[in-house]
Amino acid sequence: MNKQEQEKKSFFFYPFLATFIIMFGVWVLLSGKFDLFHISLGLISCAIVSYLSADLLFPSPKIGGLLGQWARFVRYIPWLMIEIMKANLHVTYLVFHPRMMELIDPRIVKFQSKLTSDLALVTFANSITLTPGTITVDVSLDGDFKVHAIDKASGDPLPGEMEARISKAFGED
Amino acid sequence: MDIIVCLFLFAGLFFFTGGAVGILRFPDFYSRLHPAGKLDTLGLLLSLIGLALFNLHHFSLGALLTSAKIILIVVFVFLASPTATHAIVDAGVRAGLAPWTKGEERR
Amino acid sequence: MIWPIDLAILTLVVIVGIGALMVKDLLGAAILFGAYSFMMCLLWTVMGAVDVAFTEASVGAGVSTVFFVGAVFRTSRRTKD
Amino acid sequence: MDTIFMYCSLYVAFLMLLSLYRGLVGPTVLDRMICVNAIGSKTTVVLVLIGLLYHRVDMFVDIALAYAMLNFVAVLAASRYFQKRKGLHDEV
Amino acid sequence: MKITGLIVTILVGGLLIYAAADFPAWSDPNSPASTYLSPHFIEKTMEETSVPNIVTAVLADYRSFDTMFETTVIFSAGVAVFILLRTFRRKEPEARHYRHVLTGVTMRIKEGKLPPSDDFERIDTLWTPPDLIIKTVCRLLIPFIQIFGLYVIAHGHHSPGGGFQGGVILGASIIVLAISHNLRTVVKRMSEKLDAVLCAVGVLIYAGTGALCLLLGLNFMDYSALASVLFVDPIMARSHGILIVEIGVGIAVMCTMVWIYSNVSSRGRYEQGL
Amino acid sequence: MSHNYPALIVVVPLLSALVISVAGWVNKRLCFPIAFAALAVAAYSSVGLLFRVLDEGVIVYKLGGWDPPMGIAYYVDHLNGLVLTVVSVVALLNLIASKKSIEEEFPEKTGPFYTLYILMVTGLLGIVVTGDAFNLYVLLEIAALTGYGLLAMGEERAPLASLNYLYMGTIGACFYLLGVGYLYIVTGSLNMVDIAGILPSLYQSKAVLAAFIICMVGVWLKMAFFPLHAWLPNAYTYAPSAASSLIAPLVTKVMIYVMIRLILTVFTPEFSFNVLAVSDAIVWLAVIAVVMGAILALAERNNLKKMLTYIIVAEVGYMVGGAWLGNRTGMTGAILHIVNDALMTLCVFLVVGNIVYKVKGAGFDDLKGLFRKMPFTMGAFVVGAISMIGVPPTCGFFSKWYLISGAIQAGHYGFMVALLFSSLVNVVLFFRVFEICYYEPFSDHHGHGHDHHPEPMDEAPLSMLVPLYVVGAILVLVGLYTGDIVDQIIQFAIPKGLV
Amino acid sequence: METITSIKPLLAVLVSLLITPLLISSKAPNVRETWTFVAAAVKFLIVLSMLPTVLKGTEIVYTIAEVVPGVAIKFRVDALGMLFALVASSLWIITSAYSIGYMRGLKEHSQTRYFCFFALALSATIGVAFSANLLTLYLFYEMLSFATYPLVTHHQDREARSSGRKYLLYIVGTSIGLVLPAMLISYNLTGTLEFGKQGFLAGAGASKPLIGLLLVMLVFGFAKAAIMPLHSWLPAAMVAPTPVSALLHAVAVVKVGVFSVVRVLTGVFGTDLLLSFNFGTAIILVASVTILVGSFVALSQDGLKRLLAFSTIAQLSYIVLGVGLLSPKGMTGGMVHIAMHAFGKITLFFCAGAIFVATGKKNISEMVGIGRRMPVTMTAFFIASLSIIGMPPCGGFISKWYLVLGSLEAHQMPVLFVLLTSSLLNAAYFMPFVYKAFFCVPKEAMFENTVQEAPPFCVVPLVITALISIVLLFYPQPFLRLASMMVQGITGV
Amino acid sequence: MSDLISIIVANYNYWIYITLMMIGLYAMIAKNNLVKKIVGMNIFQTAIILFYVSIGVKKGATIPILQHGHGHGAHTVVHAVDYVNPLPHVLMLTAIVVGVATLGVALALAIRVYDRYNTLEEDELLAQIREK
Repeated sequence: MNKQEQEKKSFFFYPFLATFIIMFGVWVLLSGKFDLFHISLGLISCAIVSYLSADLLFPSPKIGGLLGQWARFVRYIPWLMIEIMKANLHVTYLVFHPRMMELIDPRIVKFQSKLTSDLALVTFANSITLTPGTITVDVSLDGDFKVHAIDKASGDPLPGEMEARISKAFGED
Repeated sequence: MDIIVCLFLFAGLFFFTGGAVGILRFPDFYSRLHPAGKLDTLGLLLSLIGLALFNLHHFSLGALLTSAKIILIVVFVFLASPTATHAIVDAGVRAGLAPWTKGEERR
Repeated sequence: MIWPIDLAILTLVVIVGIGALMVKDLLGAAILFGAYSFMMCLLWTVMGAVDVAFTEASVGAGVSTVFFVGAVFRTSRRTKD
Repeated sequence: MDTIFMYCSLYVAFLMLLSLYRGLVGPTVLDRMICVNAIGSKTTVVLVLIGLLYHRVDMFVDIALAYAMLNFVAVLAASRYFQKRKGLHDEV
Repeated sequence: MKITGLIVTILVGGLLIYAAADFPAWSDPNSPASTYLSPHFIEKTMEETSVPNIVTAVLADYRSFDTMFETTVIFSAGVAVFILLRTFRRKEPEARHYRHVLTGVTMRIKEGKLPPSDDFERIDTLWTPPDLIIKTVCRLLIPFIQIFGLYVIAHGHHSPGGGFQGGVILGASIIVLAISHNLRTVVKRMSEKLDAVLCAVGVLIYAGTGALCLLLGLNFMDYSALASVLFVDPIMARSHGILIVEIGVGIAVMCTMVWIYSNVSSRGRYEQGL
Repeated sequence: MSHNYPALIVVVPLLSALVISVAGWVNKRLCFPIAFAALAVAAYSSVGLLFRVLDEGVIVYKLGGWDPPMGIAYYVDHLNGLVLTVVSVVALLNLIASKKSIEEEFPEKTGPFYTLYILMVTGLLGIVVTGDAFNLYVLLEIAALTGYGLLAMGEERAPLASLNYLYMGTIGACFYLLGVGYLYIVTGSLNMVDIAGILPSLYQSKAVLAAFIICMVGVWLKMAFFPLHAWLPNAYTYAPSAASSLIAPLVTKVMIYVMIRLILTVFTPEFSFNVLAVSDAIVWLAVIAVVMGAILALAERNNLKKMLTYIIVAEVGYMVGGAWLGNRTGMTGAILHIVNDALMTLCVFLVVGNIVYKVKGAGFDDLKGLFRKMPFTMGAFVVGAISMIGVPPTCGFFSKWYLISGAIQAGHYGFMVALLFSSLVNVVLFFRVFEICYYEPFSDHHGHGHDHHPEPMDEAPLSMLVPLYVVGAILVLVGLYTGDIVDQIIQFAIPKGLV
Repeated sequence: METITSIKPLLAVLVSLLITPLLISSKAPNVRETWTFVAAAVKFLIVLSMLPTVLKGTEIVYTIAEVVPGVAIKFRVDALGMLFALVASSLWIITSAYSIGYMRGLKEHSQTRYFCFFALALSATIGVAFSANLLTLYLFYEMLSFATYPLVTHHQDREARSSGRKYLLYIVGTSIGLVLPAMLISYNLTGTLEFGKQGFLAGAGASKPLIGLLLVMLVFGFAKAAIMPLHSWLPAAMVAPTPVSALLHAVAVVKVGVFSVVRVLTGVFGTDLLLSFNFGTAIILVASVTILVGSFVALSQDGLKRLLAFSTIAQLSYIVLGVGLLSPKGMTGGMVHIAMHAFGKITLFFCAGAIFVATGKKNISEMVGIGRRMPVTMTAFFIASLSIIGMPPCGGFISKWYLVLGSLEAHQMPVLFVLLTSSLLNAAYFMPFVYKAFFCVPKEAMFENTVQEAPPFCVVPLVITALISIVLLFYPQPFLRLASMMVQGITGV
Repeated sequence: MSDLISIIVANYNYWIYITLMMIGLYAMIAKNNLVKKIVGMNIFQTAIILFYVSIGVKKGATIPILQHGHGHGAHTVVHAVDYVNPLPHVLMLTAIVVGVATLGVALALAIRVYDRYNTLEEDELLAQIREK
């Protein structure tokens, strides 16, 4: 307990600042009013949120390298989008196929991912869920994945290219 | 411009339709989650993009921000929807619901 | 006020409402009650009552349902009607 | 354009009705959760559509955003139930 | 009971249908409701309070007294739920469960003994490991939900929303934390005492603003009295007064929602939360 | 400051409730003094207000400085001045009396309990003072919600009873809200006085009729008028004594006030009595209520508190009937009975509180030998009981006097008979209790009982007895000053149009 | 007629009310009883001090509060009230003394309570005597009912409990069920409840059936008067200790009932109204039936106190009968009978009590030969029974005489017959007992040898009252004068 | 007849509100399960909210937030017909809040009842009470 309390007491300046900046960006986006009054309200609000929740957004005080990570992550998104489109078309095909029941063949696929950080694992899991015919059922902290696949074609390629791209995005090669 | 908007919108609605029909047709809870979780998300994405574009018709800073907010919704849903899907499927697993396999009755 | 949408949603509201009361499982009732709140929220928007809709959205989805689930969690899901 | 939006909304409402079938019929609670989740995402779109119909979309996006956020909360809470209480059917 | 219910329902329904035949047509712009009071609100709000969102203006100024009690209703519900459910467990259970934070090892410890090191956290009997995906995503989303809630409170003048909605969203953000992690986490961040005190403080801000107006020599809730304190003209003072009370509402509602949730979901035993 | 009395009456308790809530987390001993001070201020300002009303006539207080139809306004006239005084005084006395029992029953939750208590009083005072139909609804809900909380803190059946109360109370409040909606849809206004000004042209409207019926049914539900009374007995019986002795005297009475306010101010007597022409039927309903209340009380042979709750049901019938007789005397009787019944009920419930505090139960079995054990408490009980029976010079007689007079003037002999019947039943009821308290330990000794060993006296603490005796004295004083109360206050509370 | 305002009537009422806290708080029995005596004496003196004023024809008025428009809680001391108050307050002193003897003699429990409620009952009695209107009368009437309840049920056993119930049922039931509505109806007719010279209902112009209804309600409503169908509470109430029975029958309760009936007949309806509707006959009829039936029933009683109870029922109706004659002489007789009967009957009860204290016997059949053991007591008994029968040398003769005169005056010959029959019956149930007590030899072992006179506190009072009964024949002036003043006020004769 | 039909068609909002209210009321009275009753109670309350909001609706009007009202004391003329009636909205905000507060308390009470009797079914509760 002592240790945790100590941690809590020491003020993490960088996470606070980073949160503050992000929040302020969001505030400007939401607010759309740029007079002094609203901006100052925004500053106060952002300070409050940063104070309350900086440790949620950045659980560890070290935030160096995050910027680069995010930049790479943005590059990952278009690829994901395309994948999602393909996936959805596939599912739509299944849905509207008159003999759908014969096409689908649900199964649980298990595999071990080599990703380590929480964020990467979660991104991977969510990407899996968004992409064709697969839904993440369970992820353990060690990277054990359980995936529900709608048919054989969807389940087979895992972990595949996606994992590679994500590990690249999060710098975990 | 309107045509592009309509295109996006109709595409979105198409996926929505897929989602709805999928929920009805698929045999079990796990497979129903596929259309529900994915098609709806994409449908939302497409249609909201279309609407955001439409909103930019009369261009102004306000309109831009509004469109940005619409996109923000999309971003949010993209984070939240798979999580929700996962939460539901997780609940199913914990509840002890066995997945449907080929050849069984519809449930 | 756009009356066709209004009418459509009103119909949905009634259906969901009856559904929430008919379901023989309290958790299901709680969830459907959430859906009922969504519909209501839409209805207020259609009628131009944005503030009411906002409140209904935040309360109905964010709070009421959670309270219900919490209460069901602490009691029982069983119901005879 | 308004007409198109209106018919779109009506169509989405119809889709909601379709999804609602699962909500009403079941068979399990989880199916109802799926239904609510699906209805939630459709509702978000309808909200924005209505905003466009009123020509005041800047006022409606806030609702839609709040909606998207909180729909998520409801589903999470419901699924949380099963993390703690094992068993699809209640202890009778 | 069913028959009684049916009869009562049909009677009430019949009465209402009978009366509804006399209503002015639906959505008629010339109905009494639309022509008697509301035009004044619609046309004069901007002049008198400088708030474009008429609902906010009417809510927090013209009928601010209602709203004060509305907040009080929420507050009293919070207190009522607390007093009904909260059980202060004076006697510790015989065995407690602890979990090592880093490795996830759980252990059972007899009463009176302490866990071997500080890295252990207390868990309850129904504990399940939190789901990684949900936990992480919620962790990331909560700050955004919170900023949105604050935005809703701050922009109640210009767009839909206001103290109540913002407060609920803020409350929901904390409830999400409780759902995705556990109740203990929430209590650690926001102790019960703080929560309860803030509930009262929120309402106190509202009622205190009104009372301040009274002390400044005008009627209760007449925000124009605040002009001398805020150094603005009376109309702007009304606008700011509305903001102040909205903040009060926000705080009160947020805390009460959390309070009610934590009591309802844990049956008043915070160490055993949902 | 006297200008602000109307606001202070409500705001001071509200603020202090919040402060108590905070103080409860800091130091529990602070709660009682704050609560006491708040209620004392409220009582002081309500008395001050009553005297101002007597001097100046109706006082209008604009909240937020907005003119009435736009903003919310308080209208304080003789009627609410009187009821305000009663409510605040009753609350204050009960607070003092129940301090001990609260601290004993809820050692850990005294702070929240006082908070709810004061909030409840706030709600009730607000209901009485407000002049806005919708504002009334909100305050109604405050009073109701806090009431559910307070009532459910009692014995093990209390939560269920309270939950039933919640269902019924919510239906009642919603009906009231709906009625206000109907009025709003046809008039466009929410201010009571304003509505009354617009209504005459709409007397024939079905919507107004429906509004009236719905409002009345809603209010009746809340006040437990006979066929709708089912929630009341259990809810009050199993409640903690501090809560029941606050709620039992006040809630039903305040709801009667609301009903009278609706009849007199909102719908105007002209509409209520002449246009509608249903008063006869309602008086017959009241007759049934009185008779059934009496019979149910007779049938209750286990629990003193429950018996008293059935008496409340009958008393509600008195007041509804009196108000609906449609003449000045009956209305006077109803208003007077609000005052008297609040005090009488307070008296007997405080007694029950003392008994529960000492004997840990209010079943008939627990009462044995109480005249010996707690002579002072039982002395006050006798005063309360004869007031409930309606024996002069206690106040209960005089309101009954006016009610019966009104019944005779209206030619409604059924109501008269019902009132007399209920008085007789009250005699039976209370003397049955007295018998138990008086005889039971001696019932085995035939003859003179020379050598029994009486139980030692074990009286409730002084802080519980003093308020009780104050109430007892007030019962007699109000009785003796009935003439003044009627001449100076109630007479002006009833509009001239009603004869 | 002159009126003066004075607080004396209120004081007279309050004296015994205010004494109760002192009684409760006093630790030693002697202190307590001293207070009782002080209060009784003060009360008597206050009442006595008003006597000259009243005898001068002046009324004393005091208003406490106007509770209902036109009706106040108000005292007015007129001749009739004075008469009654005089009787009650003087007898309280004697009864107190007797109570001490009786209660201590039997070592009764809860004596403090007993004395308290006794004091309260006396307050109420004086209040009834002095009340100026029907409401005040009703107030004190009810107060009396509730104050005597604990006295009646003093023994707290099952029998006391059931007779207590009966007592309450009759007394309170009738007062709430009949008097209250009648009062309200007449208030609504006239707007006042003030007792008038010729009754306030006279000018209301009400129809005959309505007046008849009110008459029935008011006469039977005061059930303490024990008029026939509503009499059975009285014998039942005999379970009380004897001083209480004495109080019930002689001083307070039943007299209050009769007094109220007299008040109602004269002050509410007025003789003219009753005459004009010819209701007098009806009252006479009811009273006569009560007299005869009561006397007959008394014949068959074995319990001494029950016998006295039925005798009381009969005797009380004399008073009603007298007033019902509606002739000046008859009314005078009736009113004087209040006093005469009081002194006689209280003596009888005292004697019964004394016998019980001394021997523990309650039934006549067990008392054969008791006159030899307790000569003083039985002599007093004999004198008092003469008074009740209406024979000289006792006060009862005067009232009977006036009644006879009244019946002649009113040309009601059957009443004469009733009076004579009843006197015979009275003699028939008293004299055998007296005879047996003095002249028969008791069977063996009927009494223990130690039986003596009762303690002096018991004996002295009954001697005093017996003596007063005799004195009243020769010096009936104050009572007679008060009664005739009252009648004069009413009829103008 | 055509009048009647036009009334029925034109006021459909009111009919639906009555329907919903009847559903809610019936559920509150007739349902056996305490939580179901609470659901019914909420439906009942929302029905009334629907009624109020329906009062506020105006044909051809927009939401009650002024369109050009930035900066205070703006002198643009505002026409009442352009905006829907805001007053019912204000009232209903309050009503929703009251509704959620009532819901909280009701659920807390239901939990207490369940704690004691281990059931939420009314008939079983009554049976248990009667047994004692």
